[in-house]
Amino acid sequence: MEHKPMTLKRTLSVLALTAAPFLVAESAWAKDITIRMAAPDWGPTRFMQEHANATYKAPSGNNVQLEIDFIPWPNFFDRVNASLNSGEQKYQMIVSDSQWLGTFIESGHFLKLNDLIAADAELQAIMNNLHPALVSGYSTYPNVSAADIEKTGYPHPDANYYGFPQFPDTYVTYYRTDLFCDEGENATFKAAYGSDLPCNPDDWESITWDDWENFGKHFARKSGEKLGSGTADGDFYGIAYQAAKPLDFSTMQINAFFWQFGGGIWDETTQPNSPALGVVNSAENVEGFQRFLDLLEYAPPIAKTGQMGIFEIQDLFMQGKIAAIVDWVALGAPVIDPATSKVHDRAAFAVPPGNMRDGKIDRTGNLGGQPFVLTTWNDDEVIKEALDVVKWWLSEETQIAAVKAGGQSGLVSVLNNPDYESWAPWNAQHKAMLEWQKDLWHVPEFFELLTQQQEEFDKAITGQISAQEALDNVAAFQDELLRDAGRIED
Amino acid sequence: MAYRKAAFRKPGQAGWLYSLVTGVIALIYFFPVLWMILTAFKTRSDALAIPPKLFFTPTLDNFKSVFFRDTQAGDAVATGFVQYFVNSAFIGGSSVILALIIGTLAAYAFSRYPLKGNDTYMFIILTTRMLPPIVVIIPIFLMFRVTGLSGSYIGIILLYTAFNLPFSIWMMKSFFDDLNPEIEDSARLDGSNDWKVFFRICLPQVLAGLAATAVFALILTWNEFLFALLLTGSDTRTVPVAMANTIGGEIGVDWGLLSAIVSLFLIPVFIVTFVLQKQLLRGVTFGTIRK
Amino acid sequence: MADLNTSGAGAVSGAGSVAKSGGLLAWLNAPERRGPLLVAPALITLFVMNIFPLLWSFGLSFFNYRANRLTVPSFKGLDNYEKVLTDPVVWERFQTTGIIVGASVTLQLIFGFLLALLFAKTFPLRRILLMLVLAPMMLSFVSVAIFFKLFYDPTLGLLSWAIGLFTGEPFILLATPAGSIAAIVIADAWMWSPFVMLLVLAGLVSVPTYLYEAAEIDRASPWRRFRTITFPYIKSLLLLALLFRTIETFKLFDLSFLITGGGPGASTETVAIYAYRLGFQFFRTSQASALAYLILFVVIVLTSIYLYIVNRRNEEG
Amino acid sequence: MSGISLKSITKQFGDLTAVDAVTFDVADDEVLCLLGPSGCGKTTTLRMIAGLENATDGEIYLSGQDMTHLPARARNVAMAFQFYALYPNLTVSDNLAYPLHAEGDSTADIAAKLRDIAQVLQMDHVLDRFPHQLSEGEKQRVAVGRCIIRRPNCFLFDEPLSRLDVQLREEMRSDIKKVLSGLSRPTVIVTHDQLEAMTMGDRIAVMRDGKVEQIGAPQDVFNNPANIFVAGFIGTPQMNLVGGIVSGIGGAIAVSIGQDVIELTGELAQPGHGLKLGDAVTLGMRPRSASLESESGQGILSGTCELIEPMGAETLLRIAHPAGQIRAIVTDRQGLKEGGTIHVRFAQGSYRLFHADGNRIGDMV
Repeated sequence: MEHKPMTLKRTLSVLALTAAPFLVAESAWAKDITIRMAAPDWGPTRFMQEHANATYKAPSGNNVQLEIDFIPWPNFFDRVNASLNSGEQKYQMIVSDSQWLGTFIESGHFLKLNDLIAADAELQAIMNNLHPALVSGYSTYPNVSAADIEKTGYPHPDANYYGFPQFPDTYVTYYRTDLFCDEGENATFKAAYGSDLPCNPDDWESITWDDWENFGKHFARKSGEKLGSGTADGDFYGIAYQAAKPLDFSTMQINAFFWQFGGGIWDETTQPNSPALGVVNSAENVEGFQRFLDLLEYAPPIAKTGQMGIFEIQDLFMQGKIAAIVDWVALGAPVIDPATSKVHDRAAFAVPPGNMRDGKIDRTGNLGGQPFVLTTWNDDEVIKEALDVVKWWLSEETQIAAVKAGGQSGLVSVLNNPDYESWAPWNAQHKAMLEWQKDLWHVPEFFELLTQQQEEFDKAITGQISAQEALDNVAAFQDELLRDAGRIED
Repeated sequence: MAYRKAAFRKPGQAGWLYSLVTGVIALIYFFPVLWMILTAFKTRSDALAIPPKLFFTPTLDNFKSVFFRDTQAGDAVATGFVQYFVNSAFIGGSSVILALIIGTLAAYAFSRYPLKGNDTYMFIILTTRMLPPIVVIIPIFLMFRVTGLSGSYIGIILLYTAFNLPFSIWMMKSFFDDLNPEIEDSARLDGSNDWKVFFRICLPQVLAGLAATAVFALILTWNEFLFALLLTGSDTRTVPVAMANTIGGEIGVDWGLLSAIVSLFLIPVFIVTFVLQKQLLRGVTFGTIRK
Repeated sequence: MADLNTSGAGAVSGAGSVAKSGGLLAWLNAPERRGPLLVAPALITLFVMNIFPLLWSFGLSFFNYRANRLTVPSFKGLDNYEKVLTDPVVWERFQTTGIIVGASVTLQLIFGFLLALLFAKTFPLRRILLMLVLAPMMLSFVSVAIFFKLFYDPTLGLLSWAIGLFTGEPFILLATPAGSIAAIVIADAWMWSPFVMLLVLAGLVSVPTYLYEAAEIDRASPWRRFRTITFPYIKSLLLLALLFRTIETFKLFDLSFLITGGGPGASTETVAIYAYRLGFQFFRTSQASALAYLILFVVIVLTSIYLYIVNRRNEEG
Repeated sequence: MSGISLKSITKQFGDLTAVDAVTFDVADDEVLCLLGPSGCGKTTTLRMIAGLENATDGEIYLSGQDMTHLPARARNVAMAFQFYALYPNLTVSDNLAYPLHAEGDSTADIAAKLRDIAQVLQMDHVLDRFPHQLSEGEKQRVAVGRCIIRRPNCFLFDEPLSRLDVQLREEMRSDIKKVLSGLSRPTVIVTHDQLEAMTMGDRIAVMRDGKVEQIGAPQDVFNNPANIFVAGFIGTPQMNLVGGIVSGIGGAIAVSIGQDVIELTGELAQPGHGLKLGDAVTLGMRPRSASLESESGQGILSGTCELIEPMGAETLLRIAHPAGQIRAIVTDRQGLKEGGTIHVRFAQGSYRLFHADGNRIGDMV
């Protein structure tokens, strides 16, 4: 709190504090400490603030306030970036997208927690309780793979630990029960494609992209045509997933296709010995990317504009224009809310489709959600209080409350709670999908890598270049950039 | 011979038929704004409905949710919009007043006591305002980093003062240039010193201009987003930043909420464009063009 | 009349005492320091908040500073300028910006002019209708961008719906680079045509009525009347509108960023967006500064042309 | 003690000399009119007296005190401006009272003076109005009123009547004159209208290019213009100024104008002007001193009648003479027709003779 800028509110509170001794007899040892955290302004973080206000009592006896600075999500990176690089040292904790870790760790803003965890049994217990995919994606830099984390448990000998899950997110399928469970629809579908429409969430466990394509073909309707038990009041579409230019709104889904088809992205865990050329534009990646592009044909026409992002498909689904979409768990709540969704009573959730490879369905997805981290400029007492907040947040009690309020938890013990799946309609799927998560790069160059490939992907999505051309361009760019940065050496 | 009479209307004047035609064209032009206003009274389903709904059951929920939102526990709590609004008003108001004071004095000097290289100063001043904000944001950012002004009221007020200064100087100079200097001469002969001439004689004559400048500066400041986003803290955040929140959270764009905020903003804008129509040209050209 | 013979001396001695009182205040109050004294606060504020940061970034542009690295920046001379000037991406962005500016400003001039013709007369409800037409340019870019993006949506948008009434097909404007540029240009031109209208309107109402009366008597055709009477009065204003809007549109950021995200590919990415990416996403802080100076240069050139015309117009009276 | 005294004052704007060593005095009860074409420096001179411009050189005395370096507000002068310069945000009474506050008058005094002025200028009914609610004539009255309500060292008027229409102008002219005559303060009026100058001024100073060309009583300046410029500037229609050659200096001076010869009698005929045979001179004649003759002869100018302009009681003739156009005013126009030959004689004693350098030769007759 040392460099807190003098704001109006602060000025007032200083005045109030000056007057305080005359009004109340404060305990001599209790100190006022504010833990300020930068966070996107949405449900999971609002819950954290509200729940902290209601329940958090610092075990130290100090008067600790968790004060979340809510920032609009579309500009969250700009704001955090500005704050960190301007050196205002305003935040004690920050919610960070996992890709940003490298950037802000290498510029010295995020605090390495190895020693602190090593000295705290409670934190060690939490680390062991966290899902390995989340420890890998949210906490380690340089990245240690989920498989390695799972193998060794805590502590991994080479891992540097930084963050904890604030809101772990995965893809799920949102689908319309009134269509997928309609007998008439099922009959025509079966006649055409030889299989049943998946009606229950469990039925989706065998669904591949081939089935997904069939859904797309089957549910494409023109305005006025029969749809389910009624008629389509406008053009209707079968399937959609994100394929948009802004931020990472196509990369996230395309990465899933790469992995599922046996390809991958440039591997930062083995730098500088892992190449980009030949990996990023491998035959498997091209095949996967081509599949991704082919399936867009059955998506609503906005797919052709390169603007079909996670919010656009969510809105189209809620307006009753699509039969099934793949989207984040985090965006599920409005879909079942009558105030925002026309299909709130007809929406169900399932695991996303996967690719059948070597007789097994591969559903590997790109990890979403955000960790939160500690910053480097706090004194020991503040760090201790911040870690107490972390322990409070990652306590089973708080996490269960968070999940019940529409959030998600990274604690294995919470996921294994016998009642867990009943707390939200997508919980079973979320838990299943956690087993499939990988993450994209965390290196400081991530934004340049991301922007360039989003641009190339967008050209392919809008039909200007082929999948092969796009991936060749991406590979060449990554090779040059990462060589310049010393992350690829021969 | 009634039609003859109409044909002999003075040039430049037209009647109700003309109003009707112009009204239709103006409404077509205004339609996107009208749509925003209508959206403010719609539920989300109605807002996105196709075919579009021109007639619907209006709701005030969007306006309510500008100020209140429901917590996970189901309680209605303030959204902080009032705080944002107060911040916008305080930061915008203080910076506009500061810029007006400093700018009016400077404008008076540029108009009445030209310095050597007067035009060059005026040029540089205008250029600083014409810059794409992106050009200055990086250095300002670095400067705030060194001075520790980031996130404080003083920092953002100073920044907006500088942001409004070129506008205020150019506007007020244009108003001072328009004054008849004989009146000031006369006041001097009548025994007024320079300060009295300025405060008693000049300033009262440009009060309307001062008001117009203040209003335009306020609108510009009110809409400013980039600096507000990057250089304010949670205590000092302003309305545009709150608005950005409506374009992507867990539900993409909150059409109703965004429209409600825009509609609320339009109320003063309409009043201003109605009342200050004569000063608009000056206002939008930074006072470089008067008539 | 009262006796007028007595007061001259009193006034003079009063003035003498003013001249006698010394000190800093009197020094500052001297007539020859009046101008500098009044201008000083403004210039100091502008220097601290605008000029100084600009100089700072000018300095930065000669180093290889990156805001997200701890390494000490080293002097690189003109390397960043060379990089920016030889970067084909920069020129592509300038080209894109140029196309958008050209198309949008042209549309603004046309629509602004037509609107001005419409409002040049006095008629009932004129003030209210004018108020409606002026509303777009008072809105924030963000709200305009978000709503136009919705209007352009092939499934949920009004534009696609309206065109679909005739074609039966959804209309997908943003699928091609040309369509995307058109989408941004339409939104920008819609927002700013009222601005041009205001300027042209000022020119139109300044034409003395007697000129039209004379033309009426001389039986001049409407076109001839426009060319010989109206146009000379609005010529310089149109030129000013052109320049002012060019300078402003040159900064175009939000409309493109929010409607198309700069896509498809990078076909609608303006130089302002690229500068933002360089500085804020790629952390090439010094390179971004160099690009910023390139933009500054363009703005200064445009601004000086603008002021040259303003001054010439003022001299003509 | 002289009211206003200007000693060789000069004003330079950069390279331009707007006022060039102007010297004159205005007595306590005297009205001086500064007359001249636009740009001659008359307004600048007035503003230097007021203290609104700094004199580059020279000295200015008001009521005997050196005020050259005092600012306007310390000089206690009253001035009425061309555009009236009424304070737009103050009512007429506040406008009138404005200078009194600087003099520290009491409220009762101010009220009394307001009453007086309103009565003198007949504007009781407009006291509560704002300037933009007044007619041009009323504005003019307020401007004058604001001047004379004070007890200044002098009164200064800058083109006081230029914005009024003809009828109002005549009325105001006499009103102002009447008011000023009761105040007995030195007054300077700047005007470009010779009629205004002739009627209002006790003396006239004719200025050109920053210099005073002639200063004197109106009639004096009219009758005896000091040079060609003043001669041409004063009087309507303009004085005839025709070039000639001295063709005889024995006894009377004879001047050849084209084929015609004029012999000058009276004082001009006396020797001692230093004229030699063959000198180029300019002869000046007022059009009103012309009379028609039936045929050409000694002292008669002959030419073709170009234009006949009836002016009511009189008729203005424009005669094409080989030496230039000649204007003549006659009362009888019978038998005249355009294109015919005309013979005109100017009364002896009405001739003015000017050197080639422009200065007049000899005194008035």
